[in-house]
Amino acid sequence: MSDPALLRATGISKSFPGVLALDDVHLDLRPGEVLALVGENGAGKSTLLKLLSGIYRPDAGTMELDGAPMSPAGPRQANELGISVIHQEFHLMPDLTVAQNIFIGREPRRTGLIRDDELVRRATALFGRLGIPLDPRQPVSHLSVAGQQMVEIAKALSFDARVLIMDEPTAALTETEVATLFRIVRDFVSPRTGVIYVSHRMDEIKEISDRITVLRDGRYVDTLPTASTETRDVIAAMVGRQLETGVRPDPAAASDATGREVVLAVRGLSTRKLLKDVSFELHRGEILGFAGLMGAGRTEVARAIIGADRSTGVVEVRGKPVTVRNPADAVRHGIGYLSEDRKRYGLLLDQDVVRNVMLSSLPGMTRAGFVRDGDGRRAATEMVDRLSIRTPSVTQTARNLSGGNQQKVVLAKWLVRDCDVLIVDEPTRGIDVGAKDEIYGLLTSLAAQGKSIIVISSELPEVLRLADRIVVMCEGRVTGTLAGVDANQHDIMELATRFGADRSLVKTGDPA
Amino acid sequence: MTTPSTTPSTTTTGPAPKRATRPINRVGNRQQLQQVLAFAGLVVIFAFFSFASPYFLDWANVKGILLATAVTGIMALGATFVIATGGIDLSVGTGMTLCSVMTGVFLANLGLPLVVGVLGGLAIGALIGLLNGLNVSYLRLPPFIATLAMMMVAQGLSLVISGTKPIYFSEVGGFDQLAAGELVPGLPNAVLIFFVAAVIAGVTLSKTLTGRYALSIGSNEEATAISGVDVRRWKVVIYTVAGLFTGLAGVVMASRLNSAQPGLGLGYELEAIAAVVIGGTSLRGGKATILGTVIGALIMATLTNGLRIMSIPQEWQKVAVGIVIVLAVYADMLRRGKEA
Amino acid sequence: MTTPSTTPSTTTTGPAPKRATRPINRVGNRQQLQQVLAFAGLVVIFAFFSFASPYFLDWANVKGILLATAVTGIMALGATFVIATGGIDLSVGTGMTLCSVMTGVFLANLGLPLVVGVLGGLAIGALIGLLNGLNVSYLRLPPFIATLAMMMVAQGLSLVISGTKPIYFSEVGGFDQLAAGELVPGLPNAVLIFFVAAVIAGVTLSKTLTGRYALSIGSNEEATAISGVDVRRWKVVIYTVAGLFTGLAGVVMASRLNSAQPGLGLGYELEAIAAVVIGGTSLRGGKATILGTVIGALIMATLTNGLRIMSIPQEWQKVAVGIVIVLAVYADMLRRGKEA
Amino acid sequence: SGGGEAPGSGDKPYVALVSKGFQHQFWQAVKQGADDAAAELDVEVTFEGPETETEVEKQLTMLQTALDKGPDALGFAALDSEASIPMMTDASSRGIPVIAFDSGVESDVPVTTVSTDNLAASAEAAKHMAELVGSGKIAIIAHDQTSQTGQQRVEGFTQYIEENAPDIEIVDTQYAAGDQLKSADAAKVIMQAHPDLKGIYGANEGSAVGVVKAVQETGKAGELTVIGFDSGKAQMDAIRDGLMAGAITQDPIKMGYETVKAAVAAINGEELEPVVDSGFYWYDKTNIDDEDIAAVLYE
Ligand SMILES: Nc1ncnc2c1ncn2[C@@H]1O[C@H](COP(=O)(O)OP(=O)(O)OP(=O)(O)O)[C@@H](O)[C@H]1O
Ligand SMILES: Nc1ncnc2c1ncn2[C@@H]1O[C@H](COP(=O)(O)OP(=O)(O)OP(=O)(O)O)[C@@H](O)[C@H]1O
Ligand SMILES: [Mg+2]
Ligand SMILES: [Mg+2]
Repeated sequence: MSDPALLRATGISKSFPGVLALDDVHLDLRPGEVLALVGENGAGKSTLLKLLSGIYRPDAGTMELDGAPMSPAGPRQANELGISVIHQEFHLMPDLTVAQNIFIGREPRRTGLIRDDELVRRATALFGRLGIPLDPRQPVSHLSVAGQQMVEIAKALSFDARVLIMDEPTAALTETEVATLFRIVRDFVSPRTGVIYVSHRMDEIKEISDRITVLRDGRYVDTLPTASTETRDVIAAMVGRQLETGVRPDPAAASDATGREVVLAVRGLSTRKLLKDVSFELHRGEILGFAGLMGAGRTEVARAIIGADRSTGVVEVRGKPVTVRNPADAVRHGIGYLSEDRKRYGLLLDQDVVRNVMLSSLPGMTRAGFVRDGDGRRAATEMVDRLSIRTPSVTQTARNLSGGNQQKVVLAKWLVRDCDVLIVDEPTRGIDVGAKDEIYGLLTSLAAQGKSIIVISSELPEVLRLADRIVVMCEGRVTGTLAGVDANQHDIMELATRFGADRSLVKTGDPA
Repeated sequence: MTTPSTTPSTTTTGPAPKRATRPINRVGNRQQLQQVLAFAGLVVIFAFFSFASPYFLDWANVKGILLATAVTGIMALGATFVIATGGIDLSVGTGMTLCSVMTGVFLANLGLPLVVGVLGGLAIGALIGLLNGLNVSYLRLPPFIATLAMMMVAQGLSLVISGTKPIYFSEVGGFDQLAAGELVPGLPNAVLIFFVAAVIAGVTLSKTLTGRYALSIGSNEEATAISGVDVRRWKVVIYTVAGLFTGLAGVVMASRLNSAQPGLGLGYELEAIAAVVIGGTSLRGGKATILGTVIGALIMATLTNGLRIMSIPQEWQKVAVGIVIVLAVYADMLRRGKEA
Repeated sequence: MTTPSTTPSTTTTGPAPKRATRPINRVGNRQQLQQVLAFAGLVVIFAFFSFASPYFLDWANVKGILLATAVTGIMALGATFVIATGGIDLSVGTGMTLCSVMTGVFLANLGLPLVVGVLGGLAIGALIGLLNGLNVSYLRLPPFIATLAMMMVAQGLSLVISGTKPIYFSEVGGFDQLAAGELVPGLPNAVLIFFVAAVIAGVTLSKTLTGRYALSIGSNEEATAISGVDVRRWKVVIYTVAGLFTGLAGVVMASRLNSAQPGLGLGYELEAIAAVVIGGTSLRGGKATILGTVIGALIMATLTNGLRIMSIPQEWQKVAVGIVIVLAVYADMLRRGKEA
Repeated sequence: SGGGEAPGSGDKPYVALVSKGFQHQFWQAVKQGADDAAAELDVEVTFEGPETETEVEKQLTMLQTALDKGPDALGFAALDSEASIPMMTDASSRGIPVIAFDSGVESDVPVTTVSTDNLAASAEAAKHMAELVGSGKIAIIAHDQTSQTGQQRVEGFTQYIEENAPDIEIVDTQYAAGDQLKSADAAKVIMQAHPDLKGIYGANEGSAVGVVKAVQETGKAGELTVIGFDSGKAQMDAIRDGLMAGAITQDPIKMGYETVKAAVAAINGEELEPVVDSGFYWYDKTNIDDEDIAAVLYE
């Protein structure tokens, strides 16, 4: 194993005010391999990748590319060295078009003027090559999170890169896009290139990677060959102990909720853009899963229910039709919504954990009109404990948390608010395996206490694991409802691809 | 509204494994230290002028500075709320004038009792804010446009209502004492009112829903809305609160001049906004402190006063103020660390 | 800078399976339609005044409107770039004055050739912009503060340099023809210059790196930086470009008045920014159109002119302008759909 | 003036006045005089002016619009006479007679000029100041550094003191935009920096009232000689209460009246004197209620 590594980092340390994010970490990427980088939320994965891509400078340690020392002064220089990065957080300009975003900084010009036609042509060619169905002329602000993720992927692949670094690229994707991505990755890997791949989805790592580097708590733990390592051992290395995950609760234990009171009924919900006549019922104590491909309209259903978007149709809460003009009305009726886009719809990035956690519950945390910050701090502290949010203190600014921990903060906000109906859209996006299990447990116990939960998720195992019943959508319509106990991935994919006669979306991957 | 339970009633099936976080220093203390240090720029400016002119550190002069700060300062307090939401309020200057004029109408023309007149002036301010708020949240106009329009309308109405003549309060007994009297001996009431208003504004910003939501909206309006806050309604409340301060500024102004001057007011909005921004409040919203605004207003007034007392020629005063503002804000940013 | 590789050279093992793309809507066409419709507000205002006053649609009057638009319009063109980045430029008004004064110094006092003096005026504008840009990007000052300071410094320097007296160009042959002459018969050069400047600004905004990066920075500064654009350097470029327009406005102003008036300028910045915002450019940055700015500037000038020509009393004019601005912008937003 | 129907549309002759200002009481008094004349002579009058006396370009735009309305005569108080030459030419080419008021226009277009001599008026203020303080330090609070009136009112005053009162020193001149509050703050600062100050001259209404305010707020009433300019209720009250020694007033009402009167005469093709002096007056406690003085004062 002494061949020169394509990319090597040795003895890397990096600290932020209040946090030692990386402590003497190493990593080496061999030519022609896909190296997975795993670790719990806040373990330091993104920080390491940001060091490799020149966004941060290490406090200590060296980095080498092809045996030559490198220290990229900035992202641009990293690109020039042949390192292309897809960051966990999107770095897109919402007002610019897809094509403009992809080629920012590399605009083709003639006599000083940018040739937008050429830009679109190149983007179209790139999308064609990668098999990504996006309109290059569309402003990025019109895209869903998944769409934005695809733009980031396309952008990273538009460089002549030797090292492709991907920080949780699939967190926002459904299985179909994941399949597309894996095909892209396999196409990319050649004897002169390599990929560093970060994900919390163990099955993906199993499928795509050659070796796995494990970080724990900012420290290097081990590097394991994928083929000869059990997933449970990887997880054990990550969390430092054995953990049972991915086990579906005993079907018998899942009580049948359909007989109980209907707390939320949606009838004939339609939007101008996408939804057509969506109807379903949610029972007391039930977890209702929503599955579908990217753009199927699951998020739109949620947004329509809570009044974030205009829609027609009837929403009934406990049998009574209600008018929900905005999310405030929805919360008043006991319906909370956790968005899939935590940065845009979830977090106050510049405010601390306490203020984020308090946001939905502020009116209840006042006395005589004055906010009782003590309540907030207590709630936040409890949540940090309960959800294992890794932060130096509850007064840490949300922006400085790792992606997964940010997601936990958003979840904490809704747990504190304690709604009767909770709609969670991709609730475990970016959350590590261990914590995911804790959150599953949490949601299940919430349901057991009589709360009703809608889980929208692109991870079929997640839906299958959690849901009592599963609503499957395609192109804005409900194409079927399955009972959780006897649903399987195949049935769901079947329904999720039941397109109208007028259009068809060619499947690219085999939904595992 | 369902009453939110403060402690979530969910229970996990077992205690989550504790994970070590590694705190290096406590963030809380640092913030407190900052608030104390925020005076630094002001202190340096003060120290400089004290050396430069023997007359500067006289109590009479300091009182003069405080008095000069009062009206703009009160306006700046209100503007802080709007700026906290990421908006801007250009109507504070001429809005203040309209409130002066209406106070004049209530007291001098209609002969209403003092209290009623003063409350009337405040109410007009609130009304101006209300209209701004409605335009911003329900018509979804950009705050710049909504308040620019209000700035013009208020200016015009001041002239129309007053018949382009000052309204004098000479006949209204005691009105001038509102600003000039000294409840606290040695301290003009106008200054006292400013300080009290600042305390109220500070508590409102940091301890009430109005302030919290203002900061949240400024931080991330969409996220705040999705979190179940009725953003539109709260924006109306926030602009109305800001308007109340405009009204108070108008009343204090009228009392200090013992007249309502309908032609005044234009340009005060920039001064007020400058005070807010110099105080460290970000025009992008989400970050605001009342203490900062007070200091910002004091810095502006102290600079003008100090340069005048040094008899710097008028034309050079502007140049000096410009340069000092750059330096003061830059120093302040260095001190706070490169957050920018 | 390395030359960007035009074709990404990663290789695929075969043609990717085609998928039907699902364009949600065609953005291109809609934008074009919008640009045409953007005139609507202006057209309605124009139509109204044509009915209301027999003098309004006179070519002399229309020329007057265009002439009144020219200087503020040119300033607004520059301000559009800064606003596109999410910044603000308060120094355009007095900066313009400083450029006038310096043009006066070059031409009237130093007797330099006409071309040199005019280029000198532009250069001073660029210098003002450059300093703004450096303060904003390298000192990381908030644009509001940096340009507020520059506004004061420029105002002070105008007075200092001119000795607080106007500088007259009476001795400088042909300078007044720069604005008053009519290369195109019937159309004063000032208007022609404005239109040419608008075209240049339009191309710069939509077709050059300066414009593209301005929009990109306004859209998401951090992402733009991470994408490898040297944001600091480009900001300096953008502010400098904006300064060039300020310089041009100063030269045109000087030529129109055949004198450099050092006391002028304050307040023009608000008018310029208002024109930009009325034109649909967002103060948050990322969205900007030059056509919108031109229309915004025309709307402001037309309103003022129309109300004057209808002999609406001056105090009511303000009220009317305020209300019409609210209506015009609201109507414009309705037309564009509820993006807000 | 103003009013519902568009001027010029009726059969009455229409006179457009473009002044240097609008909101100031001085200009409002000019307007009042013009309105009086309009009623008396049965003509239509409009009155407009920019917000501050520095806005040369705004004034030209107003003038342009006024010309486009096709008035029968135009009254114009130029902020900058050089800059308005092309407009004057334009007016004369359209055959519209121009009456200059307040200050002259260096052009032979105006058929007459109705004005006050600001230099002489401020020298008169200086004369009274010199008489009242005798010797020592005085200061000036003026409204505007760049406008003609602003400059002349300081210049006339300063010149007189320099030439005729060698024992008096003008220690500071500050400008505060005619804003009463800012003038008061500026005056207080000067008093602070010069504790032995003996007098302050406020060069227009806002400045003068601000100075009075400063004297009141510092409790130095009676210790300082305050001399003002223009009238207005606050200034008149201050004079009656002894806070202000006296002030110069011009006769803006007469100015407005004479301007319109001259305009009507010009419309009728009558010959006009090249200059109509609208005069200025010194008033103080002793003569403020005299009939002829009271007539030129305005509240
Ligand atoms: N800019 C910053 N300021 C302060 N702390 C930071 C900053 N960036 C990261 N951290 C901290 O460094 C630690 C490592 O963060 P990092 O983002 O690398 O984690 P991660 O492994 O990517 O986690 P996740 O799986 O949740 O994305 C975390 O505790 C985080 O709070
Ligand atoms: N904020 C938005 N603005 C404009 N279009 C949007 C927005 N959000 C989603 N869309 C579009 O609406 C369609 C429906 O997306 P939606 O998010 O509801 O689907 P989904 O089933 O939740 O899938 P996913 O979230 O995985 O993309 C998509 O084509 C998406 O591009
Ligand atoms: Mg991460
Ligand atoms: Mg979704």
